[in-house]
Amino acid sequence: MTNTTSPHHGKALSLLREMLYIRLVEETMATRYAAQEMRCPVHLSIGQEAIAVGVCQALRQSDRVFSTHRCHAHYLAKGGNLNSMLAEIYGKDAGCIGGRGGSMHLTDPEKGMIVSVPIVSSSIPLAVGSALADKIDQVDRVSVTFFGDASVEEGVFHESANFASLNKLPVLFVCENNLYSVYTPLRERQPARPLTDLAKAHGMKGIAADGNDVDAVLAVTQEAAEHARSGKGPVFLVFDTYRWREHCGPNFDNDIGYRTEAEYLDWKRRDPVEQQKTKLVTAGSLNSHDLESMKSHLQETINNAFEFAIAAPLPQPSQASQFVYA
Amino acid sequence: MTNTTSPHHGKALSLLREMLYIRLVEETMATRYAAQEMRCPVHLSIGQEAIAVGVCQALRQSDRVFSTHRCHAHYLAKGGNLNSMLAEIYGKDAGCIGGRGGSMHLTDPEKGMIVSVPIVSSSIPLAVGSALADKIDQVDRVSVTFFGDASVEEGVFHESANFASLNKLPVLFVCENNLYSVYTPLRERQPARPLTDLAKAHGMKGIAADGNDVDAVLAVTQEAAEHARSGKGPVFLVFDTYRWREHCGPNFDNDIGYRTEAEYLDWKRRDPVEQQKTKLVTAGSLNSHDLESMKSHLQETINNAFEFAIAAPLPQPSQASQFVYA
Amino acid sequence: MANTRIISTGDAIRDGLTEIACKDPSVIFLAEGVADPSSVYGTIAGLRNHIAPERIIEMPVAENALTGVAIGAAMMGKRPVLSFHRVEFALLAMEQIVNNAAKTHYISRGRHRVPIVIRLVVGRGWGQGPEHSQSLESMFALIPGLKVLMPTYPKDAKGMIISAVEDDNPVIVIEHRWCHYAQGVVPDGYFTEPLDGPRAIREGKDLTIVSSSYMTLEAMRAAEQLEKLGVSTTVFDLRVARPLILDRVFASVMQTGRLMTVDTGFRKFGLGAEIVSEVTANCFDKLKAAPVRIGMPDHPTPSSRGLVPGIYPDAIRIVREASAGLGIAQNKIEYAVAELIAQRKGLPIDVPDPFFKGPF
Amino acid sequence: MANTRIISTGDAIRDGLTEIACKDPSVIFLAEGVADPSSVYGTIAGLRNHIAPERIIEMPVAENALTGVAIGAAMMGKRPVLSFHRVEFALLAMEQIVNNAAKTHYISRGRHRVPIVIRLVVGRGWGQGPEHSQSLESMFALIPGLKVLMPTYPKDAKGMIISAVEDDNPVIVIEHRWCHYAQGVVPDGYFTEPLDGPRAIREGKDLTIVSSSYMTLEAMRAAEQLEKLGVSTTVFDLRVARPLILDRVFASVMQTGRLMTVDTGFRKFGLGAEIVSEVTANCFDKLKAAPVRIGMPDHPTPSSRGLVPGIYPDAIRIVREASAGLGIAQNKIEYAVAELIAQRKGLPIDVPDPFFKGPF
Ligand SMILES: Cc1ncc(C[n+]2csc(CCOP(=O)(O)OP(=O)(O)O)c2C)c(N)n1
Ligand SMILES: Cc1ncc(C[n+]2csc(CCOP(=O)(O)OP(=O)(O)O)c2C)c(N)n1
Ligand SMILES: [Mg+2]
Ligand SMILES: [Mg+2]
Repeated sequence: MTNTTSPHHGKALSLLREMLYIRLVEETMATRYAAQEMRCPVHLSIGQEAIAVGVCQALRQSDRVFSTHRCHAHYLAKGGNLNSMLAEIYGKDAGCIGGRGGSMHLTDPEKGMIVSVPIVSSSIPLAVGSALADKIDQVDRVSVTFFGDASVEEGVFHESANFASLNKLPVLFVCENNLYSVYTPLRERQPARPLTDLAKAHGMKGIAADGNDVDAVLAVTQEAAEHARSGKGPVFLVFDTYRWREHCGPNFDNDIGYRTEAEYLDWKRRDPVEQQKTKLVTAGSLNSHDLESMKSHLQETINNAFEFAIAAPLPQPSQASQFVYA
Repeated sequence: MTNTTSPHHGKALSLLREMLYIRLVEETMATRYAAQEMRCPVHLSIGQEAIAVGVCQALRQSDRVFSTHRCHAHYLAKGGNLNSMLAEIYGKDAGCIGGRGGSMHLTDPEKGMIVSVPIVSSSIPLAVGSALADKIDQVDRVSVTFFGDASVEEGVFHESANFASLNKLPVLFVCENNLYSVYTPLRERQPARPLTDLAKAHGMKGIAADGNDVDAVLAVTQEAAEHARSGKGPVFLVFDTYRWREHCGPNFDNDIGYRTEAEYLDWKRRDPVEQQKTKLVTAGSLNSHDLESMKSHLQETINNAFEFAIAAPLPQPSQASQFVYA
Repeated sequence: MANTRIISTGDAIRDGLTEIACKDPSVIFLAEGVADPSSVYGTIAGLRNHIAPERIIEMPVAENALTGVAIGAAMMGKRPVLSFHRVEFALLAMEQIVNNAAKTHYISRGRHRVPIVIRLVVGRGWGQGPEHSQSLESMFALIPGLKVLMPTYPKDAKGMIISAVEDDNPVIVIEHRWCHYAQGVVPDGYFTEPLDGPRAIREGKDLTIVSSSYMTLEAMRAAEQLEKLGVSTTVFDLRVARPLILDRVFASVMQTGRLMTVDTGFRKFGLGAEIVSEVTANCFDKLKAAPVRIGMPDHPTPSSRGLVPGIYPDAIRIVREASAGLGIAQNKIEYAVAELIAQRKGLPIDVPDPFFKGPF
Repeated sequence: MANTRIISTGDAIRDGLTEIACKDPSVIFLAEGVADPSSVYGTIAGLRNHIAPERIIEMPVAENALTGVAIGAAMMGKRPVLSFHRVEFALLAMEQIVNNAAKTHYISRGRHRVPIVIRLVVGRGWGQGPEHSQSLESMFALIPGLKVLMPTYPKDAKGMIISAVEDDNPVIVIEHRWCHYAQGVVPDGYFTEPLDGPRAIREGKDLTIVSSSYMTLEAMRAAEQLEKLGVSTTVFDLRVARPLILDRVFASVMQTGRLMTVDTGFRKFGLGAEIVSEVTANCFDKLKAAPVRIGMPDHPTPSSRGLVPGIYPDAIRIVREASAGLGIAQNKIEYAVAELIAQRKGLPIDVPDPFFKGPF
């Protein structure tokens, strides 16, 4: 991300900055989406930032991340280039994949953001395959697959988990449980039982933690990454959290009836960004002036990136037939 | 099966007779397979009979069974017609489906043997769909899906289990754990953990029992069927057992190296048929003369069925294009 | 006669499904978000006001098993309607579709039936990208035992969806998202349309076009312009890709001597390949020129509006390719093209056309 | 020049895989029973004697995930060879194949490559029945980004499988079980065959046949008899169904004016449909008759030997259909057919033919 970090800043501050950064990027997207220039579906992570940030901060740059339709936060947290991301979403040639995929396909291989796949659970086995390659080559890298609570309903999750566990592959299965699949609550899709029981079924270590507490996410991911890296096998991480806005698109949708304003407000009170802010302020390591300057710094970078993306040229139609075969 | 049962025979005796019947049918098949008249793959259940018999004896005729490539025992235990089965395997017009499927597709809908599907795990969701139909219609029927230990590796098993559990459907998931998938032992395909943990992952009742003890199988299936029938949801049953002969075909194959003769002999000592025999003899409810007469009765029926199948005419090629569309 | 209203194909499908659901209590519905505020683009909205809630079943994100569940229920007497938001999601369920749905009637020597309807929606526009835009009808049309429908117009769609549910076979219904917006006059109440193959929706003597789904709308626009160029065109709306019954197409090509097929899916190995081969086999002596196929190019469909021009076949392409072999003056062709461009009123490439409106 | 031996196509594939495995340490193998006593009909037997055991990976019965695992490993630099015992099992993996394998190179704008080989075996004979006998090559040929190979002869199969592993794209290799038995002269050691499309394996001037996989063996038998009837036939072994490069076929049909396609899969929507359409488009003026397609009939394949006569295309059918349009006396045709029947020496219909032997 932005290179404003000076060495004396603590981990806690950098966690806050990362989350704030992602928050501001997506809120700016939400504001600008109505201009109809980002002409692709967008799945925002607002409210869920602690998971992307906590997990990625526990990783090395050489570790690999595999994501889903809801990939903005993972991309940014793993160090993905913001200009390339926004240009991609604006359908521009300068996009990370030249406008071929749009918002659901963000990729920055150099930063270890290997691929995002918008078919539910489809990228899970890819992460396992990456880990298999590393295990064969005896590289001590960790491969991380992010997915939502609905993804564990797909058989391919189980098939992947079984294989990863059997072969003790260095994979972290990171389940962001935001309680919904589109408009359908978890209780209408899965029987009641702890999600970590899924790990047990596959003989795998499973850990649940508060997905809105970035410190908690960081801590358990460090433990899990250490476990996986040292050859003890994969870990299944469950983080409860909440998506603030609509499943796909920039708006709030608590009015349409599938969930309540009260539920939303309850989760909003546990805003991962605010919580981290409060922690830092209480500890005396952040004052409101620093915070404002951090914010405006970030917002400036972000605004510049939007201007870049908007000004960037569209790709040429002739490019559409390239790269079908290697 | 054969109608030689007189009312004073006890359940224990009828369990023995059923197992013996299946054993003798398949041993006769094994003997006759070399004649190259049964021109289709055959997957014998010799050594595993207690599960088919114990489960089916706990069911009503109106309950429904869904099976796999290894379906002979299920078909017979559910009351499927022997003549139709053998004619099917001999590829004859009188076969239960006129020679269209062969040994891996046995069907006798009137007896509740709904379908056998040779794609691993493919019939599991069909049983769940049957149970869904019954739940909608408020019929107190149980649908049973038999499958092997490898089937739980397929994602569709998990997807089916999740849905059945969520909707508390009256399904029995019956896992016949014979420790192998073709030549591959369980430990090379799945991590070590109790198979019943798979049930927990889906918030489902799970029970394990000795798959070579027909009384045990019967008892837990009765409990499970009662549970499912009364609307409490599906049950996952795990029965450990052992296939005596090769995966596909009539021969023994302990010499080819994927498993040991010692392992086989160990399981053979726990022959489900012999165990039941011993129980009855010890209890004084069976003597060797009755046993011999039971055997020869059964063998006679079986021989007649083979003669029927061998003598029956092949179907006409013109039939091959029928029943593509209803 | 029944009252009629002008509604969209999407609403017509919803009305059709509601009619048959009310008529036949064995009809059940399964979908992700089956009763949510969107209800599969509104195409299964409001069912709760008509039928018992047990018949409206939420499906976890588990396409393979839920297809199998629907097949199992169908074998046992239900008539499940399964709706997927995208064709792509059905790729997870191919084993159930190709084996259990398509073959159970056959293998069981007619003892079982699988009266299931599987609705698959083709995405287009607004940057759907390579994995939310595929139109894979020839994958399903390949499989004996399946029926494959591609409804286009509202009235036909309503009647066809009712017929699909009443059909005792597994029926794949491929609905193009942009057809959902097409408007037309639709009778109220219950009625069926036969699943009997291509229907001529315009008659002409110089050229036969067989187009399917959304491409029929483009073909009809093209036919109007071609008329002005002196080319009188028969347009068949394919409607049914399997079983593929082409007798009427043969009869037409016997007269026109010219065939063009226009697919929503890939040109290569698309529906057009089978149609062209059959027409060539049956009308060889009457063919004045080699049949022409139009379809999606041989690569995935990218997301950016900068990349898609030229990818999706449209009326302009149809006019150009159709007039190529007929010796029409280039300036006339350009005039027709200009008119087609004008009809779009400067609308971006990635949203449905305004010509969708108006009764058919 | 390298030494040669007469071996079967199955053994040639094993030898090819062993060669490339020894040469390139990034090659890894995944299969159900990858190192069991059978090792996918012996086609990957004995690898343990050549390469490290970590590169030979047992796969649980979980085709979808394991395909994805192989794709992920391929993206990260491995060259996985995934073997399925039947084409049908890949139906469970269609989502991974159609999306992640076929499109990742494209979507990533060339940043990722997916050099994976997926081997699928077509079953036939001994009552395989409807779900162990499907030859679904056109399902894969439909998808841009995939390559689809159908090797027939031992030498070609060895060279092609090596080329497939070395190719940087996802390659589907459809192997017919009966081709595994075909014998021929094969050079020892490492060599490659280009993946460049149909190859003429017999030249003639009256008729062009394009056949694939096992059907090429039947086509060659037919061509011999046709020669005796005065019909000189070019036979192309298709070899590569995608990318489908037909220039050589066009050139041949330009001379012969007649085309016949013979598929191992379904006739309807089969490879033949695309080939016929393209040939018609490119050779229209030279065609003397409508191209003829032969393939499996439009229904599932039953198990019983009583039901299959007439279902599988064979040399007899090819001779009959080829001579139909050529005014050959019926008694001559019957003589050729009788000779073909005699060649089978009364062998049952459900086991491979004796003509498999002999160097090609
Ligand atoms: C195989 C498949 N089925 C359905 C969809 C449609 N879909 C897109 S996102 C989504 C919800 C996924 O929910 P979850 O995994 O919890 O992720 P979240 O959106 O909550 O982050 C669904 C059903 C899809 N993309 N892929
Ligand atoms: C989807 C699929 N993959 C692979 C196969 C090949 N196959 C047939 S039986 C079998 C073994 C299944 O093992 P298990 O479920 O334990 O049943 P068992 O044969 O031991 O009774 C396999 C892998 C298949 N039929 N279907
Ligand atoms: Mg969610
Ligand atoms: Mg087993």
